[in-house]
Formats: sequence, C-alpha cells, structure tokens
Amino acid sequence: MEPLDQDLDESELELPAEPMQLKMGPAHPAMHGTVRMMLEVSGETIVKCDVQVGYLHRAFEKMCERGTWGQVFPYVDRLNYVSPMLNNNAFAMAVEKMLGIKPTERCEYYRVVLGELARICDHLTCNGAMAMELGAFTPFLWFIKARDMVWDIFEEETGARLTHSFGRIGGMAKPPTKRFKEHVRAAVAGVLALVKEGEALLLSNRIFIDRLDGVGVMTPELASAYGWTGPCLRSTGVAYDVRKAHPYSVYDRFDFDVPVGTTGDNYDRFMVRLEELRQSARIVAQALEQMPDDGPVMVEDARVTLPPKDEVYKTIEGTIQHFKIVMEGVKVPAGECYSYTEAGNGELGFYLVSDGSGTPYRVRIRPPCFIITSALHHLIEGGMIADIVPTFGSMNMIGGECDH
Amino acid sequence: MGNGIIGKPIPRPSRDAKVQAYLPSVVAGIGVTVKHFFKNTKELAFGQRNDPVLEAFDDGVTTISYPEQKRPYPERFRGVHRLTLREDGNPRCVACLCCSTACPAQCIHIVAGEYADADKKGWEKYPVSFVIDELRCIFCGYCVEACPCDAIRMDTGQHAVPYDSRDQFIYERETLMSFSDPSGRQLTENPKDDPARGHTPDRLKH
Amino acid sequence: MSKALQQKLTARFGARILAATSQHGDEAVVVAPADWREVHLFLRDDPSSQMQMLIDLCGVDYPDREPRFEVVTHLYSLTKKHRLRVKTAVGDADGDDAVVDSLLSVWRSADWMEREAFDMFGVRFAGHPDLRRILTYPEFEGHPLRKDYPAARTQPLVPYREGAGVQGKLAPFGADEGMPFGRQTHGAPGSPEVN
Amino acid sequence: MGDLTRTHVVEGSEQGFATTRFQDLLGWARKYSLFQYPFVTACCGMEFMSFASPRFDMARFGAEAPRFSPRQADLLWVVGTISQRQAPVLRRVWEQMTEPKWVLAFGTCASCGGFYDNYATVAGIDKIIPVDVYVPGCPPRPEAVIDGLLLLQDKIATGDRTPGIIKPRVDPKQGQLVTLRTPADLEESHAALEAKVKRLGG
Repeated sequence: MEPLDQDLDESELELPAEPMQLKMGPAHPAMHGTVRMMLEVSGETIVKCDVQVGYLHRAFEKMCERGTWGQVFPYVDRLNYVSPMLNNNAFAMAVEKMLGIKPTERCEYYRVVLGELARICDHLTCNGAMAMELGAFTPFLWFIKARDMVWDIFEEETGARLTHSFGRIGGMAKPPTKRFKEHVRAAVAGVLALVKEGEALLLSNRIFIDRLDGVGVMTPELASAYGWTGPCLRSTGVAYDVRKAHPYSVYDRFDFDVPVGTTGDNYDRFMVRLEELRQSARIVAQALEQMPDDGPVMVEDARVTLPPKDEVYKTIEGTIQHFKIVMEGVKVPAGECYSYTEAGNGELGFYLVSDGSGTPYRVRIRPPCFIITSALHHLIEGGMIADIVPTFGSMNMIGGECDH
Repeated sequence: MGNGIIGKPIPRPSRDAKVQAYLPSVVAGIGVTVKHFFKNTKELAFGQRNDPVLEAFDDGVTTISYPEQKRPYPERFRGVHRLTLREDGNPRCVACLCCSTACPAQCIHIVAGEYADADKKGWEKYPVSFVIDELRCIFCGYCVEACPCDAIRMDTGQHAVPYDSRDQFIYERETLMSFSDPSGRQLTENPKDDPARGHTPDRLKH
Repeated sequence: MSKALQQKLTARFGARILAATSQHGDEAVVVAPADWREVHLFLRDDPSSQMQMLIDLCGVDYPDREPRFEVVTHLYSLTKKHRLRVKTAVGDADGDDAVVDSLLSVWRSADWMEREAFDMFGVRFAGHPDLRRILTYPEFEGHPLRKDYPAARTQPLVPYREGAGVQGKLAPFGADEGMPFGRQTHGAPGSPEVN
Repeated sequence: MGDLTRTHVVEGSEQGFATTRFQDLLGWARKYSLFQYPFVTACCGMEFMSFASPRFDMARFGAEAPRFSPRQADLLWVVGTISQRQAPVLRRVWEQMTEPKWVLAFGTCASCGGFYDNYATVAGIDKIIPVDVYVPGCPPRPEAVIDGLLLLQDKIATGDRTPGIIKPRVDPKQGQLVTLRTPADLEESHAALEAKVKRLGG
C-alpha cells in the first residue's frame, strides 16, 4: 500500500495502460476440472488467454504399456469418469477389432443400454454442474439425484457405482441381472421426469438464458478445423455423430435423431446435451425391446475368454487356459488399428499398436475433451471474465480424459 | 456440411414477455420448490419412508440417514476381500499368484509355502502370508475373476473402512479369513472335492 | 473408400508415398518427413479427399528402429465420410534430431496434439510457434512416453515431507513385486523382458 | 462408533477440570461446525457430488458449507489424484488454511496414489501434507466417506491431532482393538505412540 498523503503527479494517477495479468485456476472454485488459465484482461474484457492443462496427467498411456490388455479397463474407466461405461465399450471394441472378434448379440445390446445410460449420466452431470456454476443450485441437485438413480442400476449390474471395470475383451464381465430391464425402465422414466422439472426451472429463467445466449459462439468451419466432435460440434450445426455416420455395434437398428444447434453458442451446447439425453432414453427403450433375454454375453473364443469357473475347478485344460490368459494376458496379433466410437464428449478413438504379446505396445487415446479444450481460448478471447464460467462449463472438460 | 445426416434443429430460447419480465418464472420456480417442500414434509410427518432398496426411483425424501439406516448393497457389489476357508479351516488359497498378477494396483502380496508332508492331503502349497493393502486396492474385482479355486471373494457386502493411519489398511491373512459373506458363510462355493474330506480332486487323477 | 484415396495419392506423389497398407479396415500411407506437410495439404484441399478434420496426431516410439519415432495422423472427412492414416518416421537412435513440419497451418487442431507429441516423445515440429510442454510441467526432464523412460521415475516439484514414517508407510511390497508377467516395460533398462 | 479413538486422547489429560471441560466443549463445537474446502481434482469428485447431494447429505454432519477460500476453511478434502504438477498448489492451499486444520484424503489416489504408481502422480498426499483420515475406495462409496467423516469428528472431539502414524490397530466398526501383530510389534507401536503423546502434551 502506498501512503495516502504521498504527492503524486496527475499523470501517475492514471491506471497502467498495459493489460493486467490474471491467473485462474488450477484450484478455482468456479471451474470444475483442473485447468489453469493465464488471462490478459483489459478491464473486464479478455484480450488474450492461454489455457494450461495437464494438472491431472496420470500417465494413462504409459500405464497401459505396463499391464496386460485386459488390465487397461480400470484405467479406461478413469479417463472419462463421468461416463466410464462408454469408455469400457470403446476400448473393448478397439481390441476386438484387432482380434477380429464380433461380440454376441446379447452383449451388443447390453453394451448399448449401459453405454446410453452412461451418456445420460454424462450429460446430466455436465448440464447440472453448468447450471450450478451459474447459480442454479436446485437443478443441480435434481440432476445429481437423477444420476444417482442410474448409478443404482450400474451398481446392481456391475458392482460399482462409478468405476465399473465391467467391459471385457469379447464381451462383458457378467450377464445382465434378472430385473435389469425393469430397473432400467423405471430409472429412465424417473430421470426424464426430473430433467423435465429441472428444465422448467432453467429455461424460463432470463438470467440463465442471458448468460448462455450468444456467448461463446463457434462457427462450423472453425469447429471442424479445431477437430471438435460430439455435442460441441453438433451445436454448431454439423450433424456428425459416429453412431449415425458410421454405425458401430447395433446402432443401425435404432431410430433416433441427431440434435443440432444453429449458432454454436453456450445455449446450443446446453440444449444439444438435453436433447441427446432424451434421444439416449429413446435408444435405451428400443434396445431393451430388442434385447434377447438369454444367450451368452461373452464370445466363445479360447484366445480371449476365461473358461467357465466350473471347468477351471475341475479340468486340467480349463485350468491351463485360465492360467495362460491371467498370467500372460490376451495375445493380440501384431499390427495397428484405430477404432472410434461416440463417447459423451465426441469421438473417442483408440489407436492401438500391438507387437503380438499380451501387453499393449502403445495405446493412444484420442480424447475428445483435449481437442475441444484446445479451442477454448478462441471462445473466451474478446469476451468478459464472467463468460468464462458458462463457456467452460458448456464444453464439459473432463480432467481425466483431457489430461489422460 | 452435408454428410447425409439430417439433424434435428434445436429451437432458440424463447424471449416472450413471460421470460423477459423475470417475475412469472421466479414465481413458477418457487412454486415447484414449494410443491416439493410440502411433499417432503408430508412424507416426513407421516413417516412414509420409501423402500430403502429402490428408494432412489421414488419421489420425495431420498436421504439415507447412513450410520443409523443402512442401504443393503447389491449382490454384485465389490467390497472388502475375504479369503474363503476349506472345511478344515485352512485357507482355500493355493498361493498360485494369479490374483496378485491380475491386480492392476499390485495391492496383493503373497508368500507361498509348502505343507509338511503329513498335512498335504492332496494340496501342495498354501499362503504363508497373504496381505492386501485395502487402501491401494481399486476394487476392480480382477483378483476374484483370476482366482482358479474361488479362494478370494469380494462379496462381504462391506465397503472398506476408513482409518487414520496407513498401516491399518494392511489386511493380513487372518483378518481376511475372518470375514464372511452377508449370510455369515465363510466356506467357498467351489464344488471341487475338498481333500480334507478324504476325496482326491478330479484333476489330480490325471 | 479410402482405397481409392490411396491410389489417388500414389498417382499424385508417385514414389514419394513410401508405402500404402491396409489392415483391420484402416488404410494407411507412409511418407517421408520432407513431404509431410505437402501430403496433408493435398489431402485437405483435394476435392476427392476433403479431409476437414485432423482427428488425431500422436507419436509411437520404436527404440530398435532407425529412425526411431513414428508420427501418426488420423484424418477424417465430414463430407466424404472416409478416413486415412498418414505416418512418417523421424529421429535417430538417441531420440535427437526428430524434426517434422508442423501441421498447425493446415489444421488448427494440430496445436495441442503437436505439443503433446513433443512433450511425450521429444519430436519437434518445425514451424510450431509455441512448442511448450503441455501435460507435464516445464521443469520435467526427459520425455515420459519414450520406452527408455522408467515409468516410476518421479520428478517431484515439492520436496517430500520429512518425519517419522512418511516414507516408510507404503505396503510391504516393491513396485514390481507380485506381477511376474503383467508388468512389462518393453525392454526398458532394468526390466526383465518376458514374453 | 462412540469410543473409537478414546485410547489416543493426547490433549487435556494432565490439565485441571475447567480446562479439560473447556477442551471438550471446544472439541464438540469444532466437531459439528466443519467448514470445508473441497480440493476436487478427479473421478472422486463425481462421488463427492453425490455425497453432497440430498441422498447422502453431508449437511447432516454440520459439514455442509463449502468455503472456496482456504483461509476460511478448517477441513481440507483432497478429492482425487494429485499429480506432481498439482502438488505445489495443494501444498500452498494447505499452508493458507488457518489452524486448527484437518485433512481428509478422499479415495485411493489421494491416500496412496493407487494404481497410478508412475512418473506423474504423487503416491499419497501424506508425502506433502499431513493427513488425518484416509478413506479407501476408488472412488469410495458415500457411506465410506460418512464413516471417514465420523472418524474425523471423533478425532476432533477427543483432541487427537496426530496425523496418520503407526498406531495399534483399531477397528472403527467394532471399536475394539484387533491384534494382528505380534505382541512385540504392538509394544513397539505403543511406545512410539506414547513418545508422541509426551511430545505433543508436554
């Protein structure tokens, strides 16, 4: 503090003309996720912004090179920890692509249902957290309540609320429980009711709309140049959804819409997520309808499948096969492949390189968040400081995936 | 950019008088909240508590007063590990190191030992020490899947308990053997003949 | 679909396309580092290719090969709905001298991905204006995804706390204990090669 | 869970009636008015949201209001993986908190690094800051977190300020001593505890 009675020239009283430096994060209350922004502000306007990520770098790719192919699943869970099941499916699909395995019919539907439930969780969390950061705490609590309903299903099915480690190469760890379909139908109905209520609170609230409408605008050309995918790309008006453009699994059998925005602002991103959530509910309903009630969820392939426990206990062949898979891992033929799916935030790709052993040679994840966040500076430059919060919230940056 | 997919356009926000005037939506919002308030109060007052298993699907109060009221965990819930016992009270484990190999967190440590000839009864090895660091464990269930003789299970129905020092999380063989599944069962469901009963396992007949 | 694209590339660039392969339904071409930017520019602008998106850019380390690193891109066309993988190889056995042209002026998404490849492998991208570390911190030495970087070698920024039992409170087993087959590090120094 | 940590009363035992009572009162007051600073980084944050939302409702324990300034908080929740890059930030936040302060390591990663034993992560925040309670689980269930919070409240009430050191094993479920070590080991850790008690109390 300068003493108050100091004599100053008139010129010295002027505020310095150069932009002020402002550092936001990485532990900033208004930003979920661990990201740091170095801002140059002129008054309230952001002149320049440098987004720094990496505060949750957990060396996913290095850790994959240390275990077996099967041991990657727990790590994959913790990449996009808002929708772990989608990541499980994506990685399982990638390895299956290399092995040339096609999962069983029942497994495909099981994956679709669990995956879409995970997508519902993802969008609920993103929209809820975004609303909370804008001061709307009640919808957040309702969305979290809705998410807990879905988590109850997950716990019933997989044994864990959040990090399921449920995918396996060639199928799923366990078949659906007896009351799976009932539970899912009840939960989805409950979720939609809660979402409707939360939406009613938000979308007629002028403060909420004012802070989203026309803020953080992205053009379709720039969005594709930045490599955006998923809800963020769709909000700009590009109808690219991997599930529609390159139907994988059984997605070609469902009737669903791809919501697209018109301006690519925060409001569109918020609404695209809300609408996608409803489309996911539609897919779940159709998938439950078509899902066979019995049949295996694991392929019968001696290379990847653990023999039934009964055989392991009783026969020497079963025991040996079990030992080989557990101790050496699934042997994936040498080569490389890129497999892509639509995850919560966009195209989640896995570029796998195998040297033929039971351990991955290289697992490269193409994290949708990382690439979306790389354009964040473009969205907030020229805006106000207060606009960072909704803009950042609407991009749904997930630290685990972004920093892998 | 045309790629053959026809998107479903999202409507822009409505800016009608009701929204622009703030107040109607404020009142409507308070209305929703008050509705919930009375509903919850009614449930509290009349003691209409929901079924603790599926309470999340119901409206109204869903708070679980945890330490007093416990929600039973589902059947597949992966909780604290337990070592199953043979009928003679020894651990079922044969120290094959499958679980510690399959563990991504390397939280299982086994020292294998061999039975004295008199105690063998068809079994060669047993774990002299079997340690699980529950703090390090990520509860993925791979050890259970990897076990070829159903010796380790996570069906205790208990979550791992917090402590205030790290060494208390080191669960040793005796602790792990003392746990049971929710029904109190400590034995295994492995149908393999137990040599303690005087049979010879099938695989040893080869 | 991208088979046609491979042929088109071969017709246009001739022997400068070093290899064109197809595996698991993914088409790939290999080019020399010198042609890196030109091929990508062609792929973006040619009407039969129209790759609007650089989906992914990453490195792969092959310590036994010379040149050592592969830089791999995955391209996608929103309008044509086809994909292509482009690869090049750079760097000598020590990992130095790995330089390739930056694609930042072709696609903006190359910005962070190139920074990441630099951070993880030490591949430098000529023409990138801001090639800083992105996932690790500036004080970090070495490039962690190289096969010869030990996975467990930490470089703490704050000194660990002194005091009774702080260091010795871990579980009674070492880092690699208990996993005779699982934890492989592909020929990293000090690790047993198990196959 | 009443007398979990009664064996570790380290403050107030050799003081007069009034001060002891006052300490008890202070402990009781602190116990039910925890102001928390959630340092949320990773997956556990999702579970933390659930824990804070009405279904599990941490407001029931007087630990409701989050303070997003470390200077106003006395309980630091470290929720999620702390990477080497994040470590200085965590350290700084902890240093800014005013005494008395407590730290709760939420989840496997914060407690010991979990399965991220690699170049990027800190193998447990207790390498950087002292930790009072460890909650295992990846991420821990809200029930486990409540157990941890209750354990911390007991510690606060009894005035036990010892961060995680070697202690005789106490099972919070039963509140009784489970001897898993040899008697010699137990004596050794008792001796260590007594030495610590003397140092802190005297």
